[in-house]
Amino acid sequence: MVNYVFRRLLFFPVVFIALSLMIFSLQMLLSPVQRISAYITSNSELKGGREQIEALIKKYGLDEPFLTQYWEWIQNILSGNLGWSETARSPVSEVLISLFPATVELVILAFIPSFLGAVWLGTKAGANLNRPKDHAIRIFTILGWSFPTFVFGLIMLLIFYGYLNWFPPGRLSQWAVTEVESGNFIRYTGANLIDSLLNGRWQIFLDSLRHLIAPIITLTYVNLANMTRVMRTSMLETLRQDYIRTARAKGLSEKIVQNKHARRNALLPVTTMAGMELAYMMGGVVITETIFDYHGLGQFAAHAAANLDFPAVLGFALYFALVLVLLNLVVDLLYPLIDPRVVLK
Amino acid sequence: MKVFKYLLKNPLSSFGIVSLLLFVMVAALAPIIAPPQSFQLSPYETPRSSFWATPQAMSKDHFLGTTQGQYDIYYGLVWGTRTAFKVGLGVVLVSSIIGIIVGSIAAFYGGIIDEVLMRVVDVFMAVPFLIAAMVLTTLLGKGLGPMIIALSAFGWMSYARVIRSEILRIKEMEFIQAARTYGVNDFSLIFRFILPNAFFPVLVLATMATGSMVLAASALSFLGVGTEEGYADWGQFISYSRNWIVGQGDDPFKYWYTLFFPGMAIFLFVFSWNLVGDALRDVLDPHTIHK
Amino acid sequence: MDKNKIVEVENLHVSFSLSDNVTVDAVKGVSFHIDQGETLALVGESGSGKSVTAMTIMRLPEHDGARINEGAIHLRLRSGEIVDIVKLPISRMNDIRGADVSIVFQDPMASLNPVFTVGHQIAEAIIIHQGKSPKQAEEIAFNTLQLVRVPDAERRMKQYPHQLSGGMRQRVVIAMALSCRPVLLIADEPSTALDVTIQAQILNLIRALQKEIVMSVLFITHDMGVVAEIADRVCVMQKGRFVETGSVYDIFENPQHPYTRALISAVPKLGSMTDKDKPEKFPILEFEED
Amino acid sequence: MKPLIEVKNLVTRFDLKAGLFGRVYGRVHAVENVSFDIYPGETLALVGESGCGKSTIARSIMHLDKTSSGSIKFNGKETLGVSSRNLRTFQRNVQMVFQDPFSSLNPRMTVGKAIADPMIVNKIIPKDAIPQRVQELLERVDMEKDHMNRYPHAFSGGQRQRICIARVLGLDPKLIIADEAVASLDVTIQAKVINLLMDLQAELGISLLFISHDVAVVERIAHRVAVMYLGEIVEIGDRQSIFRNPRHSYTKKLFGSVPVPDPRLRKKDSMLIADEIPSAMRAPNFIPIQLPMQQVSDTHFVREETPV
Amino acid sequence: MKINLNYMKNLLIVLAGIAVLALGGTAYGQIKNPNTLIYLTTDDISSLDPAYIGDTPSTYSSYNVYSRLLDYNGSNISEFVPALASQVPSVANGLIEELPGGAVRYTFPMRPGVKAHKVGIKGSDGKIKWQYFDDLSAADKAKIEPGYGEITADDARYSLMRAILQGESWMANAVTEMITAGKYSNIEKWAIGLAGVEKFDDVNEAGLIAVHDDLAKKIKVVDGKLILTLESSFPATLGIMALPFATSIVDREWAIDMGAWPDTAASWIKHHKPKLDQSPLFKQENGSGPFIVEDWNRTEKKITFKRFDGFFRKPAPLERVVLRLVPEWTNRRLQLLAGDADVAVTPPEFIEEMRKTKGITVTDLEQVYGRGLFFGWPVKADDNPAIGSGKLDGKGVPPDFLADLDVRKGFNYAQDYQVLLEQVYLGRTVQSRGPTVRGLMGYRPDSPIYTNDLEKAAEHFKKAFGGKLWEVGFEVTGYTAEGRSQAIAAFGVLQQNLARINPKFRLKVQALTSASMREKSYGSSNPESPLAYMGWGPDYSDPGGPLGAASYYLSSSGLVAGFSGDGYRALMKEKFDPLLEKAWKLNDPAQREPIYARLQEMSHEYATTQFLWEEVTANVTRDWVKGYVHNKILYGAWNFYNISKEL
Repeated sequence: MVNYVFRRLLFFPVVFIALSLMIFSLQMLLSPVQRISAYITSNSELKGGREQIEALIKKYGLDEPFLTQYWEWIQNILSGNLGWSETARSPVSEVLISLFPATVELVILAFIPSFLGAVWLGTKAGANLNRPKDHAIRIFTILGWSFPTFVFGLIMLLIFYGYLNWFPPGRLSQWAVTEVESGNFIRYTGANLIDSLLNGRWQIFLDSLRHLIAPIITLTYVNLANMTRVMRTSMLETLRQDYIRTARAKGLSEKIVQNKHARRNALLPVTTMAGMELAYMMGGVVITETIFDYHGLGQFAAHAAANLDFPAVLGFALYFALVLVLLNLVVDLLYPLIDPRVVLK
Repeated sequence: MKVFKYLLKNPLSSFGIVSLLLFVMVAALAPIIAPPQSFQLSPYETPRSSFWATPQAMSKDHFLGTTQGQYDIYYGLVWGTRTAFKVGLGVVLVSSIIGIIVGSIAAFYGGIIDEVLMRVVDVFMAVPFLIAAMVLTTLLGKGLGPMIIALSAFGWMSYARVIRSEILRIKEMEFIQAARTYGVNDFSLIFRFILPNAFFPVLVLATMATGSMVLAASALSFLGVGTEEGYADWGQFISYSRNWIVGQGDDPFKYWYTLFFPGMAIFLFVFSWNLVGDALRDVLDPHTIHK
Repeated sequence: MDKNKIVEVENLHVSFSLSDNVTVDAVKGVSFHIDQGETLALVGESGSGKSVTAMTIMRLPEHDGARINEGAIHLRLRSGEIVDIVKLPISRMNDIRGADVSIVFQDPMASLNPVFTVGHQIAEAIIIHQGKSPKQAEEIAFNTLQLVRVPDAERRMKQYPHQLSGGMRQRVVIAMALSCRPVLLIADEPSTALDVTIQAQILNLIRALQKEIVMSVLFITHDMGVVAEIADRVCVMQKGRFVETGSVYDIFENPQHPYTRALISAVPKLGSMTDKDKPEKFPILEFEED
Repeated sequence: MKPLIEVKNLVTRFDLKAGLFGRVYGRVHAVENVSFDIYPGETLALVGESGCGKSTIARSIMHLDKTSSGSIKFNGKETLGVSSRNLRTFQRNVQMVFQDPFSSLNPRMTVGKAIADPMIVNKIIPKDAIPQRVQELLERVDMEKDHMNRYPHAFSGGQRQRICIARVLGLDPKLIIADEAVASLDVTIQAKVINLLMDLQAELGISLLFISHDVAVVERIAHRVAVMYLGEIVEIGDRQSIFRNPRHSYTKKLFGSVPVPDPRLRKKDSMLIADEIPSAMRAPNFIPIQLPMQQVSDTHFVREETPV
Repeated sequence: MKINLNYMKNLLIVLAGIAVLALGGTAYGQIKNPNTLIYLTTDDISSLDPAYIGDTPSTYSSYNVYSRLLDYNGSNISEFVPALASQVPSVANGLIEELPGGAVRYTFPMRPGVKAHKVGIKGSDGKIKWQYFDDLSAADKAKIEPGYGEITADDARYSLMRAILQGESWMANAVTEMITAGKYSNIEKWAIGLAGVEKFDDVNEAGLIAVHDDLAKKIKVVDGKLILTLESSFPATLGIMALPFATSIVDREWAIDMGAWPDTAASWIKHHKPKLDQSPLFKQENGSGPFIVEDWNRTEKKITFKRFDGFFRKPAPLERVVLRLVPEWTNRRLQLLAGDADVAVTPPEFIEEMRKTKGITVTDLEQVYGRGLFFGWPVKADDNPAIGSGKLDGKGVPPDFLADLDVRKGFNYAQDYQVLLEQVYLGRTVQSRGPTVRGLMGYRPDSPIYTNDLEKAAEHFKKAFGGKLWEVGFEVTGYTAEGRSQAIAAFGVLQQNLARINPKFRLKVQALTSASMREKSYGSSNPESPLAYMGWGPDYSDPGGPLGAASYYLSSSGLVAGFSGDGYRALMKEKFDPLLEKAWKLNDPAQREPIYARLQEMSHEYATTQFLWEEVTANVTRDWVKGYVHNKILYGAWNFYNISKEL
């Protein structure tokens, strides 16, 4: 099994080279003049017009041949820290490390209810094919999937913060921020929920939770549809199997048949999918983070993308590739636990 | 045909089909029900009768109201229907063609070609979709074309995977073996025997994707890399409304029309595609859940 | 109901609705009975309704959208009580299924849940029907596995279905069915999916078990060879109806209905060609296809 | 008479691979050193239980599976290792009917197209003659000519097998391989399809390689019989001597297991042992032991057995 | 594995949890965070190094964290108050002297006893340790190493020289331009000039030392006073010295300790134009301003300032200031409404909405610059989508399209300025009359301006290109940077009016990313863009000089000329440069004013640019935010020192 894990991770360097080439090629779609923009903070720096620009292009070597530039670039990125992000004004690795806990905190907390909800709704819908319950669940989930996330998120923000003033945006209230940033609060993980518990600060824990709920609701609802759909189809498929008939013939109640015999088998495709879904969420809940002023990886990545901060985009893609590989690995390792037929080779 | 009958019989999908037909009609009749004005350079540039910053409620001239900057919502929605079809179908068409080509080659030839192509797919999958699309649209500039290119460039992978697994499944079926035994060549095997049978899973995927691509396009608009300002595009219009969701003082719903109409349009469109796709999936292929 | 009878089916009508307005009548007025300790074979070709008829005794087809339109199924439970299956609520059926009547399906590959151990799946029924603790249930399950002559039963208990061969799986399914010592075992083509050498073993096993624990068997098959091997009485079914019923000897030696005759003539008989030089075509008897 | 097809020392093995670099962790010895001939107009039946390699032989002859070694000669010409272009005539002369009538027809092709396709691909008759020929073929297999515009899902299993036979006949093959072609059919249908095959053989002088697990069916149709066990032919010979005088212990066991459709002949002895069919999967470094064949009569050979 | 979820129970727990959390919300309307100002922005601070920055957002830190010798006097853009200097130099008090030969000397006497945020204390091991002054006990304060963390004239000298030699930001280069009295616009040119070579790369070590020494001669410390000697007059000197950029004073000892330029002649080149993070002052500060940077979280785009109690004036009322970047307006708005934020940057279209909102105060802030559609000619001829066919055939325009004065005038008459002012700006600003806007020398409220007059426009268009233009029409593309709805509106009005004048006149609009925008406009001799929406503001009140409003627009070496093409530049050289040079040489404002007024008129006469409106922004704050003083030249940068929160 160690062998298996090793082989899966071996894939990573390949992805790195391919990704870096791809992103660098994208970058090269831009003319040197356009690319120089990344290095300019104020238009007034270009008072000298073309001449000044050409000097800058020379300075940053943007007129060199493709491979030379790529080599320069990749060296920069490999020389530690994954390069320098212009948008964050920090090394890319630092940004990723510092924002990672926030995103993970949000994503995990949103993933759990979406997964459990999807399994529950999917089971119910699958077991009641084409009955009102099935229709209701399908409409409910497709509804969540058919609305632009940002509209839904903004409405959540408006209701829960604007009108009710229950769940404010951001990650913490200002008083809590001051507390957290003061010397007598130890940042163990960077995830506020965990840190506040470790520090024994209930108030901060509750405050942090308060800030998380609205984005969690948004994310959960938006992510529900896909997994529910897969769970439902998977249930339908499973309920057609002979062993379900066998289970019924044994005299098991319909509840046990559905919730034990069928669901356990139906979980297989959902697990794969849930792994992907979790990975995608880790890959940036861009819009939700933007709306709820939640400084996480998604918002950062979107900002980097819009500003063509290529080292940041590459760093982010690498991070995402790693998440994908690891989560796929986790799913693969989980699979034999759910399905004894699967053996890792 | 049987499929179509099923779709019409199922209350959810028949709703979807009827509403999609309505959208098609609106798109087709756009020049009649929302005639462009003489000073417009293109019918897709939503005309503005004035330039007030604040949205204006429904009136005789603007019977769904106007957005910020006085873009006529009615006009934008009518012509935006065409844009929605262009984006949805355009992206789906381009990405499914790429996906089908890559997937077919990978599955049919297998071995090292398969391995390489699948790694390419992996690499494309390793860039989060929205971020990748953002980078590409930012690179290519605003507009419908760049958006379709960007969404397709990072949206073809699922088609490739589905096609590949379908082909691998079909390839083992006996009619393929039979065709091989009487000397059908590879090309013909793929196009005459395999792809027509792999069509339905792709169709399901494509149906679902058509809606979600319109959503993705609207997300791009939200993130500021969508179509050009004033372009008749639902995503653009709905992102105009984002700042007006909060009403004014005593009247929290003062600007409801800026969100409601574009929101309904996009929602109905996506919802209909999803309903049809969902039903299609049920009827066509219960075995393609996790491919 | 006659004291010897275990089950008596009267004028059974079962239909499936395919969509809103298309219904298919699968079973059209079937009546039969099974005596204590007797093996009744239900013979017919695919789609004749034999499986539906048998499974209706356990009310299983209803989960797949079937409806019992008419008829009665009287069953003598182990407790001696006689119930009309058709009129029971499903919750009550759960007490009967697996306890008084059990079933063995055709495909041993598919009829075991791949994610649970063999032991667990056998014990499950024992726990719910006999109120045993999981530990006791496993003990019983182990004994049952030995009863169906599974070698190395202890190890098998902890194995998953995919780790067993087809024949072994079918034995496990039989063990599962017999774990509560039912009065009636429905065997729905239990040997069809197996290789011929394994099939012989399974048939022998069922025959032997039937004697060991006194039970009746309703044997469903399309294979006349198997019928000849195992049945006491035979019902021949065609398109939802019984065309002929009789003792196994009557059916084979003196078939009355043209369909029965066609069926028997189409069955190749090993050894019938020993004296012939050249291959020979089957004698085809035409029968009415209504 | 010269044999139509000569199979010599055919070996087909499949590697089982795992991981990124395709490490071989096991090997299935599906066909081990199999030799037989088929003469024009004769039916050779391959009989054995699942996994014994009988289908792999068919697939190897059809070049659907890659053979590891051995030779398959058609009309005295080697076919293995020959480029597919040069196999054209071979492909036309040797055709196969598959086991599963539900997957052996393209669901998106009408029956007429399906039957016409081999003729179009191989350009054996002019295009405008094809519809006529398709009709003839359909009639030949007892189907109606207006069936040609329908899709396969409209037909029953038996009808589909007939369509498959018609498709094969379009190329005027010299040898038809029927791989469990009647296994999934009901007995009455099975009988009719087998009769059809025998009629065709009588009419057209076609050779048949009839692959089946059903000993009783084989007894009816075959001129010669080969019994397979774990990838090897353990006994081969003319039908009468095989059935009268089975020599190999496996053959005996196989024949003994067949239920006899006569209640008076019901077997009394109960074999309450639990047997399993061994698997043909081996470690990558496994070297098979070949025991020689013994001649029983002119036409009957049996493989030696290791004493147990 | 058992998957039996107890749904009802879970649901109840969730609901109960939500209820508990919901109660945590505080009441509406009270001052939240009473001593902390929370400011939600959309802009990002790029560096804490005052010598590195050149953009307004970054001044939020340098302005409040560092001090300068002088400050602007309240909202006045040409009057000053002493800060680190103890007096404002003037001719009257003798601190500005004209030397023989036209040179000018500025003397800055220093305020004594000013402490920086961090001071150096010598430990027992003889090493200097930098500690926050506020945290020190009286005993510790006695141990402060002299000069370490005390702001002296030498620190001022070092700071100015470091900024000039670092030469990274254009604001630092403005200091160079000041100190050389406009002779050199940056240190590189200075070095080239002294060494007499072609390229900066060719300047040898001796040359580098020479330029340092030349600079050191101009910035000197004598008797604890800073003395600047300029070769000739540079009227904007005091204005530049008060700007919160490169003239901010850092503590020399601390900076050197942190690895900044060690104040030696030969070493400066190593510290010349560093990459952003290579400046040691990039993410740490030691200023003497009223606030200390407590935390700068660059990934979360948040900076927290803490009050500096040892400030040389009395400490600021606010204890903390938090600047957070919140890109989504609805979010900023809701936080402001809930009182979780005190100030929120507001898009122009919401200013009026917010003005109507209870509890919110909106203050309009006039800006010292205008917006306009910039004409460029000749533009790039080949492969330029902006000019279509590149010919006068109705499907494009020739590359020198806008060289025709009638075309320019036609465009200017076609624009409807009133519509823009009324509808887009809701009457909050006025039409821009030219490069010189209200408050600058040379602005006259009665100078000629263009009005919407389609007939006159038609007249001019008919004259253009010998009437051919009117016959065949044109198609041309105008550019703007993305996200400028006002620009789209301005183009929109123009587009509609042009089509009304003649349906064959087709103006297309394209919004570009800032990178593409740059590519379109920066080609000094032939840019790609014939028509672009932009705006520039001067950096001191004087309209002349390198960074003045008039030279920005109207000098052949000005910013605008830098991207408007050779034709534009030639026009400037011929007509405008002489007047500009003449005015700059004069010291008497009474003589200069009419010249700038004339230049303003000429910009109308030659229709150099389509001047649209004077920029106006607004502060949108809670009512309880008090004390903001607007100084136009600072472009709305907040001096948090004056701010307090009270109802």
